Amino acid sequence: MIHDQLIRAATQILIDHVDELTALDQAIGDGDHGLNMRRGALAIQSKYDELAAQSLNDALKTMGMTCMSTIGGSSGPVFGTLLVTLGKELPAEPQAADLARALDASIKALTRLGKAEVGQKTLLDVLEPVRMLLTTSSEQGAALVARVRQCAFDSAEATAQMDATRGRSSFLGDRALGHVDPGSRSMALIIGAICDVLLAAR
Amino acid sequence: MIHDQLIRAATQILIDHVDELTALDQAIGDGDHGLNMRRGALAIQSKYDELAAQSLNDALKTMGMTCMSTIGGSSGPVFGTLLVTLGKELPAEPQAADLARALDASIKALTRLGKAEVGQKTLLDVLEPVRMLLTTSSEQGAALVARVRQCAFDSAEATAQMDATRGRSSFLGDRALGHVDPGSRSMALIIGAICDVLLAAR
Amino acid sequence: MKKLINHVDTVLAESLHGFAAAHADIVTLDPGLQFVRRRTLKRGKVALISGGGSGHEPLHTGFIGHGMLDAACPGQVFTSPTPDQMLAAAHEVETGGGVLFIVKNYSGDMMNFQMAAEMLERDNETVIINDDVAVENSTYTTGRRGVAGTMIVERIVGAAAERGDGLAALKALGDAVNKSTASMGVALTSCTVPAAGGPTFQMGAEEMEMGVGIHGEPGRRRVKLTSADDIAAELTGAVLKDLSLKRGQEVVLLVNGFGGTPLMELYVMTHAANKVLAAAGIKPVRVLTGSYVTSLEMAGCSITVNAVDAAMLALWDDPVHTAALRWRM
Amino acid sequence: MKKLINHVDTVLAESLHGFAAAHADIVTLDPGLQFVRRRTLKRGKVALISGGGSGHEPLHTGFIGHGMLDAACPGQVFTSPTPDQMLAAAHEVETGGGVLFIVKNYSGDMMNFQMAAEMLERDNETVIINDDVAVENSTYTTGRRGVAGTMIVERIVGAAAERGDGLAALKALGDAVNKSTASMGVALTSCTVPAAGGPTFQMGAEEMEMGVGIHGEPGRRRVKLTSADDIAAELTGAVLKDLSLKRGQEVVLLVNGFGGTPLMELYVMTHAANKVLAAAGIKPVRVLTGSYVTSLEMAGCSITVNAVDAAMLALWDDPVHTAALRWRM
Ligand SMILES: Nc1ncnc2c1ncn2[C@@H]1O[C@H](COP(=O)(O)OP(=O)(O)O)[C@@H](O)[C@H]1O
Ligand SMILES: Nc1ncnc2c1ncn2[C@@H]1O[C@H](COP(=O)(O)OP(=O)(O)O)[C@@H](O)[C@H]1O
Ligand SMILES: [Mg+2]
Ligand SMILES: [Mg+2]
Ligand SMILES: [Mg+2]
Ligand SMILES: [Mg+2]
Repeated sequence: MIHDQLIRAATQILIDHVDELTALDQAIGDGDHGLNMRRGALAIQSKYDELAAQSLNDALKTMGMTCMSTIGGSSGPVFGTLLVTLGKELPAEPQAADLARALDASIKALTRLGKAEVGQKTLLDVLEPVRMLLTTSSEQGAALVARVRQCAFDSAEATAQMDATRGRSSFLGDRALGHVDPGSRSMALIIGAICDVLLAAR
Repeated sequence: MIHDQLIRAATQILIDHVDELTALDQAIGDGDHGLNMRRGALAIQSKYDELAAQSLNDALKTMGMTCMSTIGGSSGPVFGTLLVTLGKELPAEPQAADLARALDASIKALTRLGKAEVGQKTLLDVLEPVRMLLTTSSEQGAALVARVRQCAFDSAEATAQMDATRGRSSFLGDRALGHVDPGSRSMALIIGAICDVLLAAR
Repeated sequence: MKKLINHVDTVLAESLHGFAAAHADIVTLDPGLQFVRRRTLKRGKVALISGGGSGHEPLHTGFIGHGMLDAACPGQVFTSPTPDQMLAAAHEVETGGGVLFIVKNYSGDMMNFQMAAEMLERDNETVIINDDVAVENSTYTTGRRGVAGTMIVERIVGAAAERGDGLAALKALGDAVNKSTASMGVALTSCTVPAAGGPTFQMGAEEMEMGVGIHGEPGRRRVKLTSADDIAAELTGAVLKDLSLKRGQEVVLLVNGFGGTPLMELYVMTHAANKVLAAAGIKPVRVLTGSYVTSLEMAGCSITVNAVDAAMLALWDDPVHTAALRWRM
Repeated sequence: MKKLINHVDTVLAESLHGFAAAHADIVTLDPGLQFVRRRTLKRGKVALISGGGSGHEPLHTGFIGHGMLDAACPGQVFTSPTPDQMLAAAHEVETGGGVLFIVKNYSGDMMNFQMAAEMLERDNETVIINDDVAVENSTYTTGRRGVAGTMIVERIVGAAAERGDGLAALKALGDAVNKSTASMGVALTSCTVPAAGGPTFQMGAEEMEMGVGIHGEPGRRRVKLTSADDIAAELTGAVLKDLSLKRGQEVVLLVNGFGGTPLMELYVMTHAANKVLAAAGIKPVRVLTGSYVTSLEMAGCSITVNAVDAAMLALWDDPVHTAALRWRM
């Protein structure tokens, strides 16, 4: 089953990038994001056998609950809620349109939970462009996957420009400008790793 | 009266060497010796008018009491006792032999006070060689003054070799070796400054 | 990184074990390390539960005990604890009076405590602490941050809970104390999160971060280090401006060290802050100087002013017996 | 040098003013800044006077109050106070019971206190503290140094003085507590004396000074930083060896921070020390973890063990009310 590989790839990429994520969070936050993501990734990896035996939906929910109970910080509830919502909303064999709908539901759940909106330099600023792309793109298959991958990385990069004008870091003014949001970078890394597996599987 | 100049020179040399004395005490002690000596020197300088009006003996006692009540640390009682003892023991117009006798009394007073003996890397290791020189030297006048000056500096330097084998820093072993005792350096600076004034006055 | 630790992964656990052993007369450590709780509970009393990322010690575990908290949930260093921890703590210390959660206003803490509060099937309320006047919106905080003022809320509300006040009254009191409390801090050096291995931020040999957060987050601006009097004037001034106090107002003054500041300097800052208060006609009726809400080994301090009324002051003075704050018992 | 100060020459005075203001309920500051004294004296009680160089706060001023000291004489940073200060303090707080001086064994402190003792025309005795087992003879100390154990002597003898013990009994008790107390410390960073402007010693990024003194004086050796467990084993081991305790002995354990060490690490060290004690069959019946006898902002800690008997332990537990130590009142 392909979701084994997806889980392995998506968690490993976070572990491999722990120092980069730490550095990003040190620049404008409190420096724990890399360790938080690694802790969650390791917790998921330790449940690998259990997850491999589950359906995609159940595996997503299990991973979400694992995030919530092991990560803490903002990332725990945020990635936890994202995964649990995806697990609830996706059909067993999701297509692009299904994913777009499930992401829409996830973004709404995250806004309810954390009061952040798109444009405020959080991982919502990766999820929303990806959702839009999935909704509007005329491409399909490998071409779409490659576009999604690029969109995720570009959107994460773009968060660097978000602080100076508005949003939750406005008092930092120029000081946050130029710094990528750590959670957005994590989100892009995860999406990128998933896309790579999907592309390789074709 | 020449003792004005002596006091001025002996105090100023300490103030000018505060950083060197600090560094010496940082190497094997607690780093306050430079500041201690400067504090005492400044306190004496602030009594300059009073001291200028006093006899040599009274001036020595006043300076000794000033050291005791303003310096603190080891230097306060040590330099205080030295000065008070000299003030008591010296005749009004002291010759070399008088000074040798007064130094002998001072060394005894210091040993009573601080339990340190010659050879234990304290300023006694400057006072004792100077006392010996004054007792045994056949020279007189400027030649003797120059010898005393040299003896004081050499003796202070020699304290650097005192630690490794015995004495109060024996547990430091090699670590104190090569470091000059800060109080000995102060003592040499004072003696040197006094000798310079005496030599210039001839 | 120079730290007295065995391994970055075991710091928190070992520290909790050391804490529990040192204060076994006051606290008990949950064997799963989910929370630290008061050793002896009082039936029917509202349970006060706080928590947050570790690295701010003695906050929060050091404030467990008579007249303050019933339990605290320690997260990883600078990372909010998980909802499981708050639920486990609540189930253990709730004895019929319901639960009051005291939460510092960081999105991580807010979300995790909120999830716990929603899952908890007992009466509960939450007091949110947001006393930091340095930045209106900081990274990952909607609104102001919660900093040293937290301990003042924990103390006053803790005293009220101890005398038997109900959940609604405590929630109202907590909100009122929070509203009348303001803080601002300055950092001279960075802290080093053990697992990160290096300093959170770099600072020049003559710089200070004015308005720093308790996780080393940036504040108002990076400026040249100035005198204690100037720093106290800026910190205390910002705090007084925020509270817009009238002359003659009585306050509790907290001069809080961030972990790496000698007490000698904290008392210099206390003296400096007192001068600012005197000039503004504000009366510090209680003064607390020490490292109570820290950022690991960060050098620097914060100044907190709490405008007390007679009722709050009486509660402040009530007996308290915790690891870090103790009087009259 | 980064410090929260106005000027190196005024640090001590401003710090004393800040201290006195923060603890005005307990202490009074001599207008000439010669000493800090207990606000309310007890007629006929033996007056306990300590003091020493500043920079070790809360020692000694933070231990003035009920059940501990009557007065403390603060010298300049790391410099013994002058005899005038001790005399002024003695004249102020002696109320007929005589004076007990508590002096750490440094030649500066010894000489200045001795001069004061000789000049004082009242009954007086001196207890000399020399608990540091690191070096038998250190720079400018004849014999062992006095370090964190000082506060244990001040506490136990203070309690005995409070209940009315006479001068001779207190002197004997002080000597006995000193003899049953041993300490050793380690430094990870240097301290910086304000007026010196730079660190007292240089240390590599991975080094520690094992057996360091509380003025940053060298100790046994400079070695590579190792784990908390290894450090605790060496410090506690040296202390236990010195005291040659039997299995089953009850002790007070003090894990003391030097000023720049986060509480989190001190509790890791407490846990580590407890393991060493357990292995040796020694029972820590009281544990104190905190920064009580410091070296400005030096990072590191010391471990002190005091072998108590039942009488000493009862005195330890007696009510105490000082700025830095307070319980049961
Ligand atoms: N309210 C929120 N809604 C959505 N995402 C958020 C929110 N707050 C923070 N995040 C995301 O979480 C990331 C920070 O996570 P992390 O550093 O692990 O936690 P914390 O901020 O609590 O230290 C941010 O980069 C951001 O993308
Ligand atoms: N017992 C003693 N007898 C004579 N001189 C002493 C004694 N102890 C210390 N000294 C001298 O005092 C110097 C140190 O003075 P200082 O640094 O000012 O005081 P402290 O050692 O108390 O910090 C030493 O270098 C030594 O020469
Ligand atoms: Mg973070
Ligand atoms: Mg010295
Ligand atoms: Mg965090
Ligand atoms: Mg000294």
